[in-house]
Amino acid sequence: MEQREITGIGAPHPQQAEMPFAMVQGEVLSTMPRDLYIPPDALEVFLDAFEGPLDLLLYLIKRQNLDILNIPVAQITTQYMEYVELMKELRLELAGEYLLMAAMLAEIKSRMLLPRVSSDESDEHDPRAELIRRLQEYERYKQAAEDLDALPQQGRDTFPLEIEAPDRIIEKRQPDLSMQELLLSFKDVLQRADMFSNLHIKMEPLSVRERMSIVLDRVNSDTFTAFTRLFDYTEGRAGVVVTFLAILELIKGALLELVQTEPYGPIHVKAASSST
Amino acid sequence: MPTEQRLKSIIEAALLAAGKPLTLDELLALFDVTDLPERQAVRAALQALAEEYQGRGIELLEVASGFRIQVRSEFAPWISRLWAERPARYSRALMETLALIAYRQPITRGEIEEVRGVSVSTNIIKTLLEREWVRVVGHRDVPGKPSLYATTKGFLDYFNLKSLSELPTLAEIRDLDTINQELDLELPGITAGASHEPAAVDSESKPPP
Amino acid sequence: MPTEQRLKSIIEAALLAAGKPLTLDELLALFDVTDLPERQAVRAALQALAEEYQGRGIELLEVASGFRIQVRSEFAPWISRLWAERPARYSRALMETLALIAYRQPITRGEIEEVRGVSVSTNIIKTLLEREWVRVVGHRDVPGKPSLYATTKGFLDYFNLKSLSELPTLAEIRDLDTINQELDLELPGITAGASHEPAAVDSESKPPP
Repeated sequence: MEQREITGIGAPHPQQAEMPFAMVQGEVLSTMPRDLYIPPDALEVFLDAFEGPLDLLLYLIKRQNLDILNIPVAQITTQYMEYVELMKELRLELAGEYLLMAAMLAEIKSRMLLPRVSSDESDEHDPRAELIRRLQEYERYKQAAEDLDALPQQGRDTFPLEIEAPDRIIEKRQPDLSMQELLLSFKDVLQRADMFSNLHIKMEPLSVRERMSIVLDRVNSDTFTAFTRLFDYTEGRAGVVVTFLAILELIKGALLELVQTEPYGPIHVKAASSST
Repeated sequence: MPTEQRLKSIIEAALLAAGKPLTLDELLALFDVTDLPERQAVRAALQALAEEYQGRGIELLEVASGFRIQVRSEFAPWISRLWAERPARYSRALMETLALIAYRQPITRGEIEEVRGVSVSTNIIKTLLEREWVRVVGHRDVPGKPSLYATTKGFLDYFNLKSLSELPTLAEIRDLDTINQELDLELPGITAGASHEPAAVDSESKPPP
Repeated sequence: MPTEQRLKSIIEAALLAAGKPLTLDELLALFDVTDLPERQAVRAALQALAEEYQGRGIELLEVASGFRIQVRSEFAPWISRLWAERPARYSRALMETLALIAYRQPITRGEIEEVRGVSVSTNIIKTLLEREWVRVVGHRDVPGKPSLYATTKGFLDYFNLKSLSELPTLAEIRDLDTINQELDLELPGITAGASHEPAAVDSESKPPP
């Protein structure tokens, strides 16, 4: 996007001839009235076209091809006041904003008519400055609104697409679970258990618990497994100890049966529940 | 990993079937973990599709909420005949309000009114909120705690933008020093060319009935 | 009359945007009378498009109510994921049950109920088994031969643990009032203070297929 600058209003914008501005008693008004005179019936429509006093002022300035930075306040004020008078005459419901602007213009005009003190000329605040600032500020957003409207819009200029996908297989996604949630809920269980019972949960180190599951998984209730095969010597001493503790724990829980047929003979293991 | 052609086919089919823009992550989520393409491959496939659509009636572009395939605007005259209804046109008051929210967000209703010089109707704010182009992002800490408005991703999507930085550049205001220098305090001002055609600007921008 | 390429572009865009099948007449109605293509040319364009879609994710076909572009059924597995339901959340009861299985394995349902003080629904156990986070490793030798549950390798993988010993110890859990914050910082390597066991231990603990 190129940088634009609000300067005066230069050449008039290209006219869109076929777009009637308003219909007044069956008559097409395709341009804004050239002079101040507006058919009274059209005034309401005319004013409707403006987005407020700043918009009306911009129009008055543009109509005369004037530089926004160099508003002939007296002239513009006169025109503006005449519109406001017309509105009053027609007893149109006058928005307060138009009157407020009229007051502001009148004030600027009166101040500019006063003789200036030449000594501090440079310090003197130009009474038009605020008006110019507001006009510029409004004009840039008025322009921005037009630029925005000119962007391609979905449904007006570009169109969304949607085609059929046959055989929608709706897949059920598994919920996620964080370790945090898991531990927090476990903490609650522990607290409840402490509170409600004498059941003091004492636990073996988790490595042993885990190994208990692994050992149980390896043994069978129908056939015996060699005791020595439950150990993996490559794990080293610590691993072997964990396995041994797990086996003792399982025996204590009556989950494993140990069988030795003769002294010093091989020990065999099987899951306890076969003894039915 | 799926082959290049297959990856392109899946992405194309997904974008066409989704009915909404899809992000890169959403596209990746279509694949099984065991068959997951590289992010880079998905990007490349999107690029390749965009190129294939050159010279066709559709285009692939990235908007705020993801990638989208859509009908090119130059084909709007034909495609809009599919629907009897004309697309909604928005009033100047609404567009100016929207522009102020877009360029000056977060902004209160009072601040919008200050710039526009007129009050902003409740209906306009309601419409903008309902269309989900605008949302309340907070409240200014002044008496009355007025709502602060900002634009949404939906706004960007609607105007085919990826981010706010793609908005048309806002015209610059000449600073007051320049103005002061240029101000000719002599009255009356230049009236040369005063009898020009009334600017067409307003006749074009008449609000819709 | 539009050129062949342009005709094809318009028809493609219309079929993709319409959201329903379009008949030949409906396609012709898109054009201005001054620019109306021949019926035969529209047919040819449809034919050409159908051929272009060979080997792609979409297909053009004629159904009872007209012509339609749709996703090829072979791509349904990917495209269906667009509408995959958002995952639900697990109940507290399920999380408590899972935690007890993790910490007190091998454990029966009765033992879980004893600690939790409430009964454990069959559904919870079923869900945990289906998710393959839990498996039956044996049966306790008491009347009814209740199943003994233990966690799987899949459970460890899901939580990025090498072995159960990486879970916080019971004492740590009881002490941690600020478990939230600390876990935020430390997960998944919750090992601060937890006794380390030989790492190789788990390589054997394969979950059942």
